[in-house]
Amino acid sequence: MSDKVLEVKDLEVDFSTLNGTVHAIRDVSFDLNKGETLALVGESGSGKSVTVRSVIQLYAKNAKVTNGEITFHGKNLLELSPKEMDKIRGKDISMIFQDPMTSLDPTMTIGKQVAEPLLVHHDTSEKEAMKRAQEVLKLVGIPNAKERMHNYPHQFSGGQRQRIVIAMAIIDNPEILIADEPTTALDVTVQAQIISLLKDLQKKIGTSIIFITHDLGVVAGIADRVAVMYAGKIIEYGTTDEIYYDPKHPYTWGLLDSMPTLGLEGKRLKAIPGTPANLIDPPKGDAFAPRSEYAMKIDERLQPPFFKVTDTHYAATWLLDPKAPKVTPPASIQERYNQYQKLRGENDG
Amino acid sequence: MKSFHHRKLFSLAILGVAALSLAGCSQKKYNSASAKKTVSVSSNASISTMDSSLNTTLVGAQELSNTMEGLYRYSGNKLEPGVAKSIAKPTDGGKKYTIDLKKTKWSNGDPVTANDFVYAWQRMVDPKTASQYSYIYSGVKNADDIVAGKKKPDTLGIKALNKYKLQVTLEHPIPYFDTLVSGAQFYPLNKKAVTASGSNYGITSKGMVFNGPYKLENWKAGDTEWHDTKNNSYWNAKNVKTDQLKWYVITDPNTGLNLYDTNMLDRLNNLGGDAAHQLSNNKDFSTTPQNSTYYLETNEKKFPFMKNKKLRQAMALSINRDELSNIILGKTGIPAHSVVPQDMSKNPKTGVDFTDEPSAKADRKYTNYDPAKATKLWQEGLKETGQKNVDFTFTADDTDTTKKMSEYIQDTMQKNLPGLKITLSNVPFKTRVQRQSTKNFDMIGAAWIADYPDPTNFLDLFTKGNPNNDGSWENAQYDKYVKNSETKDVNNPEKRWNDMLAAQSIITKEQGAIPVFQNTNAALTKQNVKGFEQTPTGLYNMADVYKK
Amino acid sequence: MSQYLPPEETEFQYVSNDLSNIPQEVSGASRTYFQDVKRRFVHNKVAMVSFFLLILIVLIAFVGPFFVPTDPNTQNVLFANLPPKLGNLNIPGLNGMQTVGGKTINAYQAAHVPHGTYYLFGTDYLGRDLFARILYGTRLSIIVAIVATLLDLLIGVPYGIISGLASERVDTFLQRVIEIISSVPDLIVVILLLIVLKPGLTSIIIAIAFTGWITMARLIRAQVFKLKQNEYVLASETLGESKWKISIRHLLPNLSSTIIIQTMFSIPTAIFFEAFLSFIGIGIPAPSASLGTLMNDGQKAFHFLPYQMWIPAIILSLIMITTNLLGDGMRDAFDPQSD
Amino acid sequence: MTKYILKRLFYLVLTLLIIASITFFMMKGLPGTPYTNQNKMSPTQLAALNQKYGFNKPLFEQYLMYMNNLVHGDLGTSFQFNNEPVTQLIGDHIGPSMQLGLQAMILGSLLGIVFGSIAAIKKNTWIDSLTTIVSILGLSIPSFVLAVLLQYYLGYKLHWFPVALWHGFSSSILPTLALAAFPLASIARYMRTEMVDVLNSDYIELAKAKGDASWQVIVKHALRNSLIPIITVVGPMAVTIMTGSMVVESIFSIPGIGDQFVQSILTNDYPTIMGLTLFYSFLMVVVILIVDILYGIIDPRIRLGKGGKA
Repeated sequence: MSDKVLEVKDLEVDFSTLNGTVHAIRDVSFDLNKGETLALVGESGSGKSVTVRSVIQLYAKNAKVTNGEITFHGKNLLELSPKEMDKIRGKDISMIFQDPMTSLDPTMTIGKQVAEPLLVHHDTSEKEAMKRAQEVLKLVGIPNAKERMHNYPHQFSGGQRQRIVIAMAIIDNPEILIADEPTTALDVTVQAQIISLLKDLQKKIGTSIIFITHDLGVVAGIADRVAVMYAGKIIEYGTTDEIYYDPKHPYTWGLLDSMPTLGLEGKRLKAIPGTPANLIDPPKGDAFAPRSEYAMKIDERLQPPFFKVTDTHYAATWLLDPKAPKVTPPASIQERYNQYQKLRGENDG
Repeated sequence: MKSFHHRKLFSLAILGVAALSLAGCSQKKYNSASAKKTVSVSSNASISTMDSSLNTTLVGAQELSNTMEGLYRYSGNKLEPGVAKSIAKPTDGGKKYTIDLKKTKWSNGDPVTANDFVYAWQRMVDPKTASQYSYIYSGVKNADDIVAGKKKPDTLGIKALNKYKLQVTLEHPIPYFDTLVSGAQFYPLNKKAVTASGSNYGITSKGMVFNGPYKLENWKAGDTEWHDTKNNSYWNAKNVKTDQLKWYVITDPNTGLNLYDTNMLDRLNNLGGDAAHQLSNNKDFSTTPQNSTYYLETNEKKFPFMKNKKLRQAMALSINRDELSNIILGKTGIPAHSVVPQDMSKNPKTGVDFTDEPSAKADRKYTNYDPAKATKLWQEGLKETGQKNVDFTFTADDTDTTKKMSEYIQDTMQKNLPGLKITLSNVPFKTRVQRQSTKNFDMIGAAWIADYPDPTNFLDLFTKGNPNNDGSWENAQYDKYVKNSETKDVNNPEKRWNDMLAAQSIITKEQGAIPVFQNTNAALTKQNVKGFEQTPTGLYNMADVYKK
Repeated sequence: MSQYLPPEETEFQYVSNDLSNIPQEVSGASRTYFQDVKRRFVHNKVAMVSFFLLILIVLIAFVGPFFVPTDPNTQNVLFANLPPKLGNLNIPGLNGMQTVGGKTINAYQAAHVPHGTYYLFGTDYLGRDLFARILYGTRLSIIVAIVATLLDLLIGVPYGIISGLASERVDTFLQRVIEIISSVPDLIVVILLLIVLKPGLTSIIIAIAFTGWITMARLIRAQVFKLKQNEYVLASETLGESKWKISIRHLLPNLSSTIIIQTMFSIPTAIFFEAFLSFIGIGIPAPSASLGTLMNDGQKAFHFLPYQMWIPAIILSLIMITTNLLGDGMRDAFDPQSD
Repeated sequence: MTKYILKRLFYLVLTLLIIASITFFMMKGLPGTPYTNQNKMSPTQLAALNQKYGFNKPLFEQYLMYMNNLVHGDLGTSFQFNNEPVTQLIGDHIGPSMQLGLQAMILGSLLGIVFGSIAAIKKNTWIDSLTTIVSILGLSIPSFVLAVLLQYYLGYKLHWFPVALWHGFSSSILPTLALAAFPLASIARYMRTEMVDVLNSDYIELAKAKGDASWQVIVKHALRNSLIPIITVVGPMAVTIMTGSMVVESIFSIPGIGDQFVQSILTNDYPTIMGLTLFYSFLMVVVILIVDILYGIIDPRIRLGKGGKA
């Protein structure tokens, strides 16, 4: 675990809006290892997008990083000049957006768009860049890449467009690929194709991926580790299995309960009651407490620290405090755990 | 390729800026007025046609006078022989003129012959030509009948006795015949040129030939700039000291002043009241009275109660002509107390001006501002006619000066004549004239510019049945005097004078038409430019204009 | 943070939240759409300044005449073309001095204006008080603009709704009509109408409205098309409500932002048109004044009496600027994405 | 494509015929004839004139005649200028108006695009506010006022440019500036809105994520995408500018078609009024058609129409 490509420490980001300052990211820290896929999971508005956009410093003009460090290759990205940052974007760290329908320039052929990072970052000739673009397009599974390079985005389907965006993101073999809900806008079947494409590519080029989603179901297929965010904070992180089968935070429980899971069909899906916390005036204590049936008095006054579950699994909830009463997770979560144990047993055996 | 797009944009922008700055440097060469022997003059309209038979505008008449020549030509107030050898005296009791012509040439080298006059005159009265000015030939033998289609054009009272001798026969003596034939409608025409151009004659200078002091070149109808070049085949070319006249149509008064001040113009005509007022102390400033009268008429056909003379008198008394002329018109107008303008005709014996004769002076009490009397007469008139409230639409031209004047009249009449409400309708000249001639108006502001400098030219307008008697005012006595002056007493200057004075007195007392002001041309002329003298018909003899 | 107290044992007990009843909305977001619009608008400094400036202009133009005793049409020819003067204060440009024929004179003395008579904006060629005329002129211009804009609404909104809701054939026909009218440049249409109609205030308003409603109709139609896809309209339709009921109950409220914004932009256009027409001499008939006629009069004397054009031009520009900025502000308030 | 253009051409002709018919009957409903001295002319003369202008025929026949001539490109003869065909009148005067219109449009568009782009890029800064104020000023000061001011201050006072008249390119500068204010202002505003939209779009963000420097993002992606919708505005605006030039032409004594239009109104020259109305409409519909076709060529989404799923 020494191969850290990216380290985010104590990140805090504010947005100034008409209604006041929104504390969108409150003290977020995580790291990303070489070749691994880290999933950031949470409801919309939980701060996952802002977090990764802070990494490549592409956020709205009213956003401001008030604290923290983002270390990439020993450099704090937050201290780089815009020019230095331009050199990293698209080359070392690249990004895939949520909606492939809108993330391609409608007036430029896709070949040119895919080749652009090469032209921007290297002295590659246009011809060479186009050749490479063609290869990458083939790699991401665009049929007839040679001809279709000269087509415009609107001539492709949504799934194909996302492949093109991915081609663009990987053409310069980035160390980190940030995928911001890359499958949300796609059909379920296409989703699976894109996920497996990403996995394939990761194997081929060894890039690390930060994968953002609100859909824990997608995570299972791709992520090595998962960080769950709520109200601008990471509230639980661990390996995918740990989060899936032995979650500790009531919010994670809620998330898991609100998602259809294979093997657990027939259970009623439960929505998490209430709405996300108001981040203009964030609660003093545990932001999730007002929506939690496990809320305790302490939650109103103090933010919970991370409690260690295993070496890789931490959760920020007072429920893990030794002083807390013994908690019984909801039956569905219990069942997950049991299922997991069973699976593990089978695997061991 | 990828950056081509923006590079092109930027270079275009740079080009644009460069062009702008370049142009800024090169503007000095357009100071045309500074060129020697070139005189630049403003015009308030473009020329509609150069066909002397069809022209109806003053601008057209001016340009025709610049480029053509009739039997005689006015130089200032003096009538001088043009194509004619001398000013011919009539015979046969004033009904026959035999005129000898100089041997002059058209600009294409053709001689100007008596036949060119015969052709032009016959063409003018030929109904097929449909000249709107053919009525001016009335009095020339058979003219009226030819115009009406009852006789053939070749029966007109004009004959070429030989190549250079012309004979004109009239139906009755015309005392102002000499002035009349100096006008554009009586200019000769080169038949060859006219027929060659067909219906295009007069709408472009191409194909036209000229016998006047200047030639018009490269002109098309509607042009807002035209140049007159000295015509070297003009018989009197040696006395034309200007090589080129440049005419510019300037409709915006400010632009005119700016151009004059930046020496683009040597002469700026038709200054408005405001400008004239401000410039009255300027050494370049001059005003020239025009033989014209601006007067008001009320439609007695539509409103029979306006036959009541008290009402008309009240209207006349409600206008402060001095205030109007001096301030609003900025002295571009002179107060008019009679329909006949001042400084136009002199008593044949004493030389006293027509408007300064004792009777005329005495009659000024009918036009001197007297609000109290106006109110009184108005109320009496209303009572007599049983009217209470009178609503009039006042139709007048939409030029700046007339607009201002009509606003003033509206205000002063409404103020002084209780019960009168005036709505303004300022319309284009053509519309005004049409409303006037179709008698489609309540109250109208009309102007008459002399065709020839004779009181009858004005007095005639208000006789019964005259097509120009827009208000339909009538007075048998008046008609009699006017008629006498034109028939019985036509050859007796003194009697004729008295007839006209008597008529004038009647219409003034009755205010059959309410005179308001006499127009003057307020102009700026550069100190080194000389010779701008107005002729009795409101034109300038540009052959006299030169630059020192 | 300084008062950090470690958690105590007693704090570790459940508070038993009643989760069945917690609101599904964040407290901050519970404002209505229009309250939000208002909030955004009030926060827009430029728009607010414009708003108050415009209110001020309108107030002065409409209430001012009650306090200014001078009649705008009273002529005092002897006092014609006096320059602006404010009391006996010797403020350059407001001291009644004037340069005539190269000499600077006290125009008020020269015209024998009695002491105590001042014309803040000077007088015109008929000695009319320009301040009064500009007051009345501004009022007239605003009235023309507002009435013309109301006509725009009256024609444009129903036209747009009908076109949007009616069958494709009707829509095509209505669109062809619009296409034909908009094939003739606006200015030409207005001028043609003014040639045909009897000149006067009504004609001007009609002429201006004649081209103005088209933009409104187009926008409304486009908006209706968008709204038609919305579920609540579809739902009402399946419930068998008539198209008219639908349009009144559902569409109009949703069209209000489009209507308000477009209205804000129609007013300056109308003011501008009136000024243009009056400037070329086919506008408001004399002696009534509008900003256009005042500028036209002033322009002719600009060489000597520049204030006669400057003042109405500045006022016109002020109205134009404030209405435009206000329109911008409203659009931003209604449609926050564009900001 | 050909089918589309043919269909559009058909509607274009139809539109013009309808406009021609409407203006014909409108003008015929007006009082007034080409003759000023009607009451002084003999019936024979009037008959001759009526025959020349075709007034002796029944209205409907006159209408058919007018339409027939129209189809053959004949707009009749002017009342104001005897015998002058209206087409020739337009031909003689179109030059200066076209030149002014184009120059004003080019200058206005270029500056408008630059201003609008800068405003969008520097959104919510003082530069944005400044360009907003400048563009609203451009929309707020009528061209005729601007013309008077430019002429007086830059021409008369400073002698930088000719005061008026039509003597070569330098004469066109002041009127061009006066006319350019409006397109500059409105294009700047359109451009700002478009550019703000485009800059907020995902593909711009993606371009940034690719490492494009901000100027590259603007030049390569934002400018082109914002310019495409502007094209639809520019065409009709050019025609509007030409019609708006009528007062500017009078002020600068320019022998253009706008000045001619004002003159024909002032002289009740109905054939010229009708002719010019048709001419302006013709320009308008043709420009709109060209813009639509151009739009289809420039915007790949429309050009390749069928393949698109968007």
